[in-house]
Formats: sequence, structure tokens, C-alpha cells
Amino acid sequence: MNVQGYEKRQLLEFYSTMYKIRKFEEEVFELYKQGLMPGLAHTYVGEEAIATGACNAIEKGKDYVASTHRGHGHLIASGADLSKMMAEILGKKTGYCKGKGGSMHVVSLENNILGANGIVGGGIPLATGAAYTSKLKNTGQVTLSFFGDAATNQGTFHESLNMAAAWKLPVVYIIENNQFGISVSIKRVTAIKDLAERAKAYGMPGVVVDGNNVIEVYEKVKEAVELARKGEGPTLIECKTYRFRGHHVGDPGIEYRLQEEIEEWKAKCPIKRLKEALINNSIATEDDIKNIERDVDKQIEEAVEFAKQSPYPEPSEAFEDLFV
Amino acid sequence: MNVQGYEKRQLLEFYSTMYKIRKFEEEVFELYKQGLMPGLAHTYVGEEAIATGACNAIEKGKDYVASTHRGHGHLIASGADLSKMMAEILGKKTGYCKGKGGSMHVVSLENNILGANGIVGGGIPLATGAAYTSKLKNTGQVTLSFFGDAATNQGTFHESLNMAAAWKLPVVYIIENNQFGISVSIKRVTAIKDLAERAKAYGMPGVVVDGNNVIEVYEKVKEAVELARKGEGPTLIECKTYRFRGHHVGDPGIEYRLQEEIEEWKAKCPIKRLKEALINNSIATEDDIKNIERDVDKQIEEAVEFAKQSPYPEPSEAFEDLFV
Amino acid sequence: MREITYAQAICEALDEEMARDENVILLGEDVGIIGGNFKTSVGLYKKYGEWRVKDTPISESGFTGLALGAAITGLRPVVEIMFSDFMAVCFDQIINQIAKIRYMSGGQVKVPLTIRTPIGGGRSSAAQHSQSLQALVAHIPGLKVVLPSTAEEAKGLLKTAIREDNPVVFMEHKMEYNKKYLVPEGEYTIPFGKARIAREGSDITIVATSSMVMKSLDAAKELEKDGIETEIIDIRTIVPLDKETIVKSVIKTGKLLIVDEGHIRCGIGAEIAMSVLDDVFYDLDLPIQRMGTENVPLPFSPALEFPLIPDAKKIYQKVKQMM
Amino acid sequence: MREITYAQAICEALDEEMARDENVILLGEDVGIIGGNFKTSVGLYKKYGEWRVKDTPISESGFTGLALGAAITGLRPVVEIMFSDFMAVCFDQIINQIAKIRYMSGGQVKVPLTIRTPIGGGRSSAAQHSQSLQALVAHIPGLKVVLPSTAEEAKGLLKTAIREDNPVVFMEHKMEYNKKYLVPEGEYTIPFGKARIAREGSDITIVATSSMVMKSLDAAKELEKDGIETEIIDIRTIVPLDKETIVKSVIKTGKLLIVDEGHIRCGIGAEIAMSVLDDVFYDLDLPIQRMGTENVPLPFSPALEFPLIPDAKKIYQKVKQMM
Ligand SMILES: Cc1ncc(C[n+]2csc(CCOP(=O)(O)OP(=O)(O)O)c2C)c(N)n1
Ligand SMILES: Cc1ncc(C[n+]2csc(CCOP(=O)(O)OP(=O)(O)O)c2C)c(N)n1
Ligand SMILES: [Mg+2]
Ligand SMILES: [Mg+2]
Repeated sequence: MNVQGYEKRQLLEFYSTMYKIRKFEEEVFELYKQGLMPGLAHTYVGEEAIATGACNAIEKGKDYVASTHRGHGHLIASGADLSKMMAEILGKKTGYCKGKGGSMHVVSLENNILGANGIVGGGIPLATGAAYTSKLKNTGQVTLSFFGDAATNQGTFHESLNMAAAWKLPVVYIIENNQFGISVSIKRVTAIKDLAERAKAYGMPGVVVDGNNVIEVYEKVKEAVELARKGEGPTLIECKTYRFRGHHVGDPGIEYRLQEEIEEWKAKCPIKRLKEALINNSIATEDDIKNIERDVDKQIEEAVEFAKQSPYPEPSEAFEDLFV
Repeated sequence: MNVQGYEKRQLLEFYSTMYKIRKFEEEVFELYKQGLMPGLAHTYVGEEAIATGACNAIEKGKDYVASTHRGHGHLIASGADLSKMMAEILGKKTGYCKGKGGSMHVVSLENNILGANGIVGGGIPLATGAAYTSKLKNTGQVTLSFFGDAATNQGTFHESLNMAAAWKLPVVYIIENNQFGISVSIKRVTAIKDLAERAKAYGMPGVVVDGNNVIEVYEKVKEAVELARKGEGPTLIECKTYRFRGHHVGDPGIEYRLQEEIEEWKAKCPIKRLKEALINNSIATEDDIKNIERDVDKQIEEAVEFAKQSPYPEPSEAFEDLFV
Repeated sequence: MREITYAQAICEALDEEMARDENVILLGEDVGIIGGNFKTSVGLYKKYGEWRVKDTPISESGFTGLALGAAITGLRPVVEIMFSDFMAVCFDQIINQIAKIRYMSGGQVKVPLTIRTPIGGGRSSAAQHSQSLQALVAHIPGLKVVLPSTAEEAKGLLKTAIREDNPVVFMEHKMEYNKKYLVPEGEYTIPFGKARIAREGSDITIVATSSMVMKSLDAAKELEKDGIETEIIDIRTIVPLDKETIVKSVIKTGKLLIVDEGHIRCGIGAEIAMSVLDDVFYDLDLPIQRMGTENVPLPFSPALEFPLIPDAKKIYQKVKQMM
Repeated sequence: MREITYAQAICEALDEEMARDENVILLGEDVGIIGGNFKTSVGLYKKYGEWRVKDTPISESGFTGLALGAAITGLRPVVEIMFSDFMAVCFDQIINQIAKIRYMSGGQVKVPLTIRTPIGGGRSSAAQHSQSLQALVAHIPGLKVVLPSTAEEAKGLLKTAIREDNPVVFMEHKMEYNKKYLVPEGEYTIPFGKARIAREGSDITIVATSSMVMKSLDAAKELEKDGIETEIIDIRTIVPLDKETIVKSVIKTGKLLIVDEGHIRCGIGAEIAMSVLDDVFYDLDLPIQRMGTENVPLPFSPALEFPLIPDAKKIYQKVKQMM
């Protein structure tokens, strides 16, 4: 991993964010196992470099982010409040959506995060629409649209990318290719190797990135964001990655994947790789890292505590927020 | 147009079919103007070479054909009965669908024509499914799936082609690129020049063909059909063409297109081009052609007469054919 | 008042609202250069430019979802779905995204989005271009559902829809587009959730939607000759529903017939009937009746199609039976 | 009889029908290697191979339409849509293609196609994974709509669905999958259009669908303690609807309550009520009542979700009010 030319501050920020996502997801898993979390959640463990690299390549709070069912990472990397996130995931009144959304539907409008989405591919047109507003109003904003490999086989992917390219909308499409849609390997349902190839079908640039390398993700997304901001239209970026855990907290994730494959990818852990680069390049010491981690641990602990202590909504609140 | 190596019989057959489609459509337009046709119809005038070339490249009655709202040409080229077609278009009891379908929904199961479709892109998955049956049952059948340029921007196009390529289904996808979806030029809504490029997004071959050259269409579709029959999967073929008339019989088709452009394409009339090739290569005489035309004229006349004379269905029949 | 067509009335509403608020945009297939398949946006492309009047590709899910993204980031899109049947192509965007995002976000986002789409049979357009799918959208919480009757109604209700901060499905009747109606000059809006008494009468209440209001009025003229005084309620919006006006009328007349062009099963008729049953049960002379399109797809041939759809004659006969 | 889960009963039905007829295939997301998201096809991939049990891409329109093409060319596909909410993603294929192609073709083609899909709330799955969308499909002519209650019912009705030459939407309840039920050994089928009296009683008729049958039975036990004898009709299929059984029961009891988990507005309750109103009107002691999920999207938090959905306690209370 080439960390040359980066400020220490920024690299540590990357580290801190990735570690925060990892830690947050581990807590989510704990809460699930303890029976404190209603429903399910899809953790981002192993894929942290993508959200971290991408969301640091935009202007947080100005640019837009549209996420997926596996959305915690995008929210955290975009600066969402951990307590409000965790409270939402536990179905509490103090959550971002007052308990109405849960893990799959967290929206943080104050951070310009337009929402996770429970429908695979459902959020791609929405992201494209945010870019339409930016284009029409000439605001200079860019939208990041995240989705998985399996989502690239939904019609909405196709329709959205076509419009964005035809109209040069300021949006960057990011495939998180963790190689599976639940249990189904992308290889079994799609004949091409690199999904970024699909960019050609629309007339936009397509880029393949090592999704476990936060620097590479950051750089490629930054280039794409700059293109978009200059009015040169969208880019499709495919980040190759892998999820360490199952599809959701209730899925062991081993029935349909080889143990070796999982281990191989764990060896390519994006957090470990950045840490090694930081230490090998004498940018940070083990102590620096420890300090960051300790700080993050505390933040997460506070978020969990906040969420646990928060009240559930009142039944009558179910009738609020339908219409303005 | 290179007619070398073709038997006279086959070339005259091509001519006869193209002329039949043209003549049929002209009658449809007449019937519309006379107020004898309920609803609307989308004529195929100018695009005759595609259906003719393609449907002659398969085994009629064995292979499957799935059509669109602009479907008369595919039906005629596949050997459908003109009288039953015309009766259907006039809403008569003797039509293919007993008056229930009309122009946009003609099915002729006896010819393995799985139907026109009123939903743009709606029939592409259906075609893919017919190919699935052939693959599973190992019948050696191939399916032709026709659709327009605008349909390539529907999600169903994307989803179907992806599955067909991943599973190597025996289907040939044929884009009739007449450059417009109703009034909207494909250039205004899609950034790429050749829609056949999209084949790459799925890992199948993509071919661009002069859609006004019946020989070229025939040859390219034949190659694709052979590939499919050998188990090597689908091909996407883009036929460049133009509709001489408006989108449907009620649309003059001049509001959104330049008169010069229309004239340019009329000069490339597929029927005229074949006729010239036949005569220039001394394959047929003007008289041969006249004879064919006279014969076709008579068939069409009979079909119109049959349709006109046929009774309307009884109101009570509206309650039949819902369930088996 | 002047006479204009229903299509022109819609076009005026769009034009006035686009002039009034630069955030209003129109998106859909063929809405631009040719001014709409049913000529409901003639001239707007020229006036407001290609970004505010956008000819889209044939990608209903894509552009309807795009409109949602635009709506939550500051625009007020009006989406045209060329036939209401095609709502099915983008139904996920309508029912799972547009209808729910405000609620799922705990009220963080607003969705000022209008979907305009034509319903109705009668043109020999066959099964995929003739449906009246209001019951499908009315079933889904989070959507307001508007079924204007005349051109005057269409204009006033569409302006209200565009100004709404909530998603609205605005269903126009395709057999009305070319009909002429008297429409007031100048600006006006019509509120949602307030039914209109289209005709006063004392013998029976007909609650009708969309063009069934006009068909009921035609039937009422004939019924009057037989000495039957029909009260006709133009319900205007299904969501929200003005129960009060219906209940008041039925308490007066003792008889209720609901006429909507959608299929009968799980249709608007059943809903309206059950919405008021508790309140009118003991005032009813006979069971509430409903009319709608028979439960078969719409066939192409006019010989088959017309008998399936309610019309003035069938309404007349039904009312006679109810007397 | 032996005890198996509802999911196992479904799996058995699939297995038996696939063994019986090589044209039966199963298509859907994750139906293969892992045997289905809800474990309703465990072992079938191994047994019947990857072409008869097909793991599809996330392309609901694509593979549902593919199934239609397969159905009209000789296969008998069973399509699994992982959550009924996702029917919206392929709604055009369901309502404009699958439901209509036989009719539009004048009866030329047959569509032996079953769509299996889970409905129901109660798992904190939030608004896009909890809907009970039976009213939407029931509104569209051309689809048979099945809502099995117990595992025994699910098995017998699914076998009938697969043998049908018509499209069937078969809606399983996701809260039932892991529940154990007594299920007969060996083969049996249950016909469509014939309701089951799940409990006899003389004081009130409850018509229930899907898991609401079991919830009504629970309520009935409590009501019995209060001396109220509830008759419970498991309606089984909404299309076709067994009106006769309902009418007969209501004439006896004089009271009718309909309980379905779909949203109330334009829901199954209104339809069933209006289907029988003419026949029972003069026998009713009070207006027909309906229960369903409140007209808001389903929220994530259990604190909000459960109060919105009918349960035994709410049914008990409703019946008490009706006495
Ligand atoms: C339309 C739709 N179909 C199916 C599902 C069920 N589902 C949830 S996540 C998922 C897999 C998505 O895979 P991918 O897009 O690669 O994202 P990943 O989970 O791998 O991050 C599926 C099938 C859904 N939520 N929406
Ligand atoms: C889903 C859907 N959207 C819109 C329409 C209306 N419509 C009918 S034909 C057509 C244009 C189709 O263009 P193309 O696919 O290029 O075929 P062509 O008419 O040019 O042969 C449109 C938009 C439709 N029938 N279905
Ligand atoms: Mg994935
Ligand atoms: Mg075209």
C-alpha cells in the first residue's frame, strides 16, 4: 500500500474510521447475540476500506451519499452520529429515524446521507436523482451511490447508469463487489469477470479497484468525483472485496463459501494492511494506533450505552411521520 | 447488397416476405384511416428486412419468436396466417386471439410465436424463458427475441441478457434500432453510439448490422442461431434501421424528425434495395417481381376481406379464456 | 370561464406551477419535444428548457426513482407515467420507496412528488393500456390518490398536488383528454379530502370517481325523467377520503351506490362502502352496491370491451334496480 | 400425522411435485445451494440439480418473466420471491404479463406458474420486508391467490397450486415457517375455492386468512371462557372465493368479522365484506367489521410494529365489542 504523499493526519483519520466501522459492527453482532437487537443487520466487516476511502473523497455534508442494506459503514464514514445510529438499530426513539427505520433504513439528512435501502438496487435511481438536482441547480455537489455486486443485476442499475451517462450527471457509482449476493456467487449468475466493464454499456469510465486498499479507493473515487464536479459525468468504480462474516448477523456465512477463501481474504484485511503500512513507513507507532483504538472504543461504548438507555417509542408514534 | 451464393428461390422468398409485410402494413393504415380498425397499430414500414432476414434464419414452427408492439412483421415473416392476423387487428372473433388481443398482443402458438407485447421490454424475459425450457429439455430449439432501441433502456433487457449469458441460453436478441422511442431520439437518452456494445456487459458477442439489408441480417442472425444451437449461448444483434412512418398509425412522425432524414432512409428502403440487387444481378426480371407482388396483393386482399366479413365476438365471450 | 379541453387544463396547471416555482420539473417519456403522448405538456419544453421538462428513456423505475431523489434534495418533480398500467413497471419505486421513505426516515425527508398517469378503458387499447389501477396505490399507506372528474377539477386538484409536500398519485382519465369543459380563468386550487356534490338529490347517493362522475350525471338525467332524484358525490380524492360528505348524504337518501372504473374485486367500491358502513348501516334501505369493471382483463375488441365497463346506461339500470 | 414445521411442509410439497413431474422447476434467489432464505427448499438442489432448482441473480423482473416464458413452453415453474414486498420489483411481469397473457392470446397459451412469496410482519424487518400484499394481486384478474394457514394447509394447497394450469400467487406467512404442526403422512391436495371451518360456533363468524386463522383460534379460546362461541372460517383462497361457506355461517351467527394482515384500506376485508353483503344484509345484527394492519408502513421497532398488526388480544376485544 502506497502511503507516500499523504499527511499523517489523514492516514490516521482513515485508520480511525475503518477501525470505528469494524468496532461498531462487532458491537452490532454482540447486541444481536444478546437478543438486544430487533430484526437483523448486515455488517460491513472486511469492507471498511471502501466506505472510508470513498466518503473521504467527497465534501462531507455538502455532497450526497446513498447507501444500501449494508449501510453502517457509509454512515460512519460520512460522519453520522454513532449514538443515533446505534439507537436506531435497537429500535429506540432517539435513533435517527425514531425507531421507524432500523438498520436497513437509516437516513441522516443532516449529513446528506439519503438513506440505506432494503431493496437491492432500490437506491441507485434515488442517488441519480440527487445528482439531477445538483446538475439542474448547478450546486457543484456530487453524489456517491453505493451498491453490491448483486445489485448490478437489477434493472435499476442499468436504467440509472444509462440516464446519468446520457445527461452527464454528477454521480459516482461504487460497486462493493464482495462476490456474493447472500449465498450466490456472482460467478454463477454473471458471465463477466469485472463488473466495471459494464460502464462501457453506458459510455462512462469504468475502474477496477482493490477494495481492501483504502488509499487506492480514495484516489480513484477522488478522480471520479473531480470529473463529476467538472461536469464530465459519472464513473463506475468496482471495488473488489469480501465480507468476513455471513450475509447478516444471523448467517454464519460458511455454507456457500470455502473456509480457505475466507481465510485468504482475512489475510487481506484492509485495517491490518493500513496499520502495517503506517508502521512500516514509520508514519505511526503501535502506540499511536492503540491511542486511536482506545478513543474509538470509548465512542462506541458510549453509543451502545446511549442506545441501551434510550426509551422505545410510544405506540402512538407509529401514526406520525407518514405525511407532512 | 451481396446476393452471391443464394438460390433464386430463397431470394424471391425474401422479397415476397418483405413486400407482404409492407403491403399488410399499408392496408392496416388504410383500415385505420377508414375508421375500421379499433385502437391503434404500430407499423413496420421500412424495417421489413429485419424480421424477414431473422425469421428465415431459424426453423419456422420449431424455434420460438418473441415480438413487440411493432409485431406484424415478425408474425408475417414467421409464417402466421394473414387472415387471422388481420381479423385480430380488426377485433374480430376469427382473429388469432378471438379479438381479445388486437395488434399489440397477437400470439400464434401454432407458429411458436409467443406474442407481441404492449409493455416495452416486457417480452425479453419471456423470450429468455422459452430458451430456458429448450436448454433444460435439450430440444435444440432457439428463440429470437425482438425489441426496439428504446427497450434496451428497460431493466428487463439488462436482467434477461445477463441471465442468458451466464447460463448460455439458446436465444438471439435482436435490437431493431430505428433510432427513436416514439418521439425521443436514442441519442438524447443514451450516450453510446452502438447499442450492440452492451453485449460486453454480459459477456456475449455483439454485432452491428445494416438492418435495411436483408442478406446481412439473415447471415448474422444465422451465425448467432448456430452458436446458440451449439450450446454456446446468446448473441446481441443490433440492426440499424428507421421507420418510414410515425410511431403508430395516428402519428404523422414528422414533429420530431427532420424531413431530410426521413428521405435519406427512404432511399435506403430495404425492399427497393433487394429488388435492385435481384435485377442488377439478373436473378429476377421486373416481371418476376410483378408476379410476386400480384400474388401477395391478392393474399392481403383476401385477408382484409376475411377480416372485414368476420363477425365480432359476443359480449359473453369476454368472460372466457381467463383461466383454463 | 372559457371552454378548454381536459388536456389543456392539465397543461395550464403544469405551466402555472412551473412559472410559480422554479423547483417544479416535469419528467417522463415524450413529455418534452412533442408535449406528451396525450398533449398535456404542449409548449412547456420550449418555455422551461430541457432540464425542467425532461424527455426520459423508457426506464420507468429509473426515472421515477430519479424523481424521488430529486424530490428529497429540493426539487418538486412531476412524473408522467404514460399509462397507469406502466406503474407496474416501477411499482417498487412507487410503493416501497416513494410511499415509505418519509416514514422510514422518521420524518427527516419530505417527498413533494406528483405522479401523473392516465387510467381508463374505451379506446381498444387492450389489457396492458386500459387499466384503472387506483385501488393498488390506495392500498399502500403513504400515497395520496387523486381522481379528478372534469377539466376544472383536474386543473385545481393538480395544482394542489404539485404544492403538496407529500407524494401524490394523480390519475387522469384518458377518455377525457380531448373533451371540452368550462374552466375558470385565473388561478385556483381545490383542496384534497373534500368531496364535491356534483348533483343534489334525495332518493339515492352515488359516489363516483373520475369520468364515472360524468357518466353518473348522464344517468341522473334519465333517472330524473323517471322521477328519481340522484345525489352524486364527486369524491375527488380516495386518500384522503371525505367520509363525512358521503355519510351525510346516505343518511338523507338511504341508498348508496359506488361507481369506479377499476376492477371490482378489492376495488375502490368495496373500500368506500366499508369506510362508511358503520355510520350508515341503520339508515340503509338496502345493501350498499358497487359498480366497476368486471374481473377480467380488458379485451381489445370494442365488442367485448364496452360491455365490461360501467356507463350511463348501466348506472341507470342499477339505480332502477335499487329503487 | 407427524409434527414438522411449516417450512418443511412446503419443502415436502415441492419435493413431491418435482419427483412426480419433471417439468416442475424452482427458481429464485438463494433457493439452491442454501435451500432458500426461509429453508423451504432444503435438499432440492442436490436432488434435482442446478437446472431444476435455479439460484437466480437479483433480477426479479428478469427471472419472473423468464418463468413465464418457461411456463408457456412446457415447464411448470415455481418462482420464489424472497419477500412479498419484492413483488413490486417485478409487478409488471406479475400483473401485466403473467396474469394476462392467456386472456390476451384468446386462450392459446396456458400458464402453469406458481409464485411463492412470504408475507407478514412481526420480525422487525421494517417497511420493505413486512408487507402482506395479497390485496394487490387479488385486485388483478387472472391470478389465483392462496393464503394457507397451517403447515397442513400449506402443503396441500401448494401441491394444488403446482398442478394448476393457471398462475397462482401462493403467499406463505413468514412467522409460521419455524412453527411445528401436525401434518398428514403421504400425499394429499386441497382444492381451491373451498373454505375450511376451522372452528364451529354460533355467536359470530370470523373469516380469517393465513396466520390470522391461528390468531383467531387463540382468541376464540378466550372468548369461549366468556361464553362466546366463535365460528372461524379459514378462507384458504381469496381468488376463487368461497362465498357460500361465509354466507351460510353468517346467516347462522348474524355477525361477521374479517381478519387479514394486509393494510385495511382497499384490503381483503372490504372485499370479502362486499362480496357477501347482498346475501347476508338482512341477517346481520350489526355492520360487518374488518381488521387488518393499520394504514401506515410497518415500522422497525417492535414497540411500534406489534400494536399495528391484529393479534389474538385485539381480535378478542373486537369480538367483545361486537357482542
Ligand atoms: C429486490 C430485492 N431482492 C432481494 C432482496 C434480498 N436481499 C437482501 S441483500 C441481498 C443480496 C445483495 O447482494 P449485494 O448487492 O452483492 O450486496 P451485499 O449484501 O453483498 O453487500 C438480497 C438478495 C432484497 N432486499 N431486495
Ligand atoms: C413500459 C412501457 N413504457 C412505455 C410504453 C409506451 N411506448 C410504446 S412503444 C414506445 C417506444 C418504444 O420504442 P422502441 O423500443 O425503440 O421500439 P419502436 O417503437 O421504435 O419500434 C413507448 C415508449 C410502453 N408501451 N411500455
Ligand atoms: Mg455482494
Ligand atoms: Mg425504436
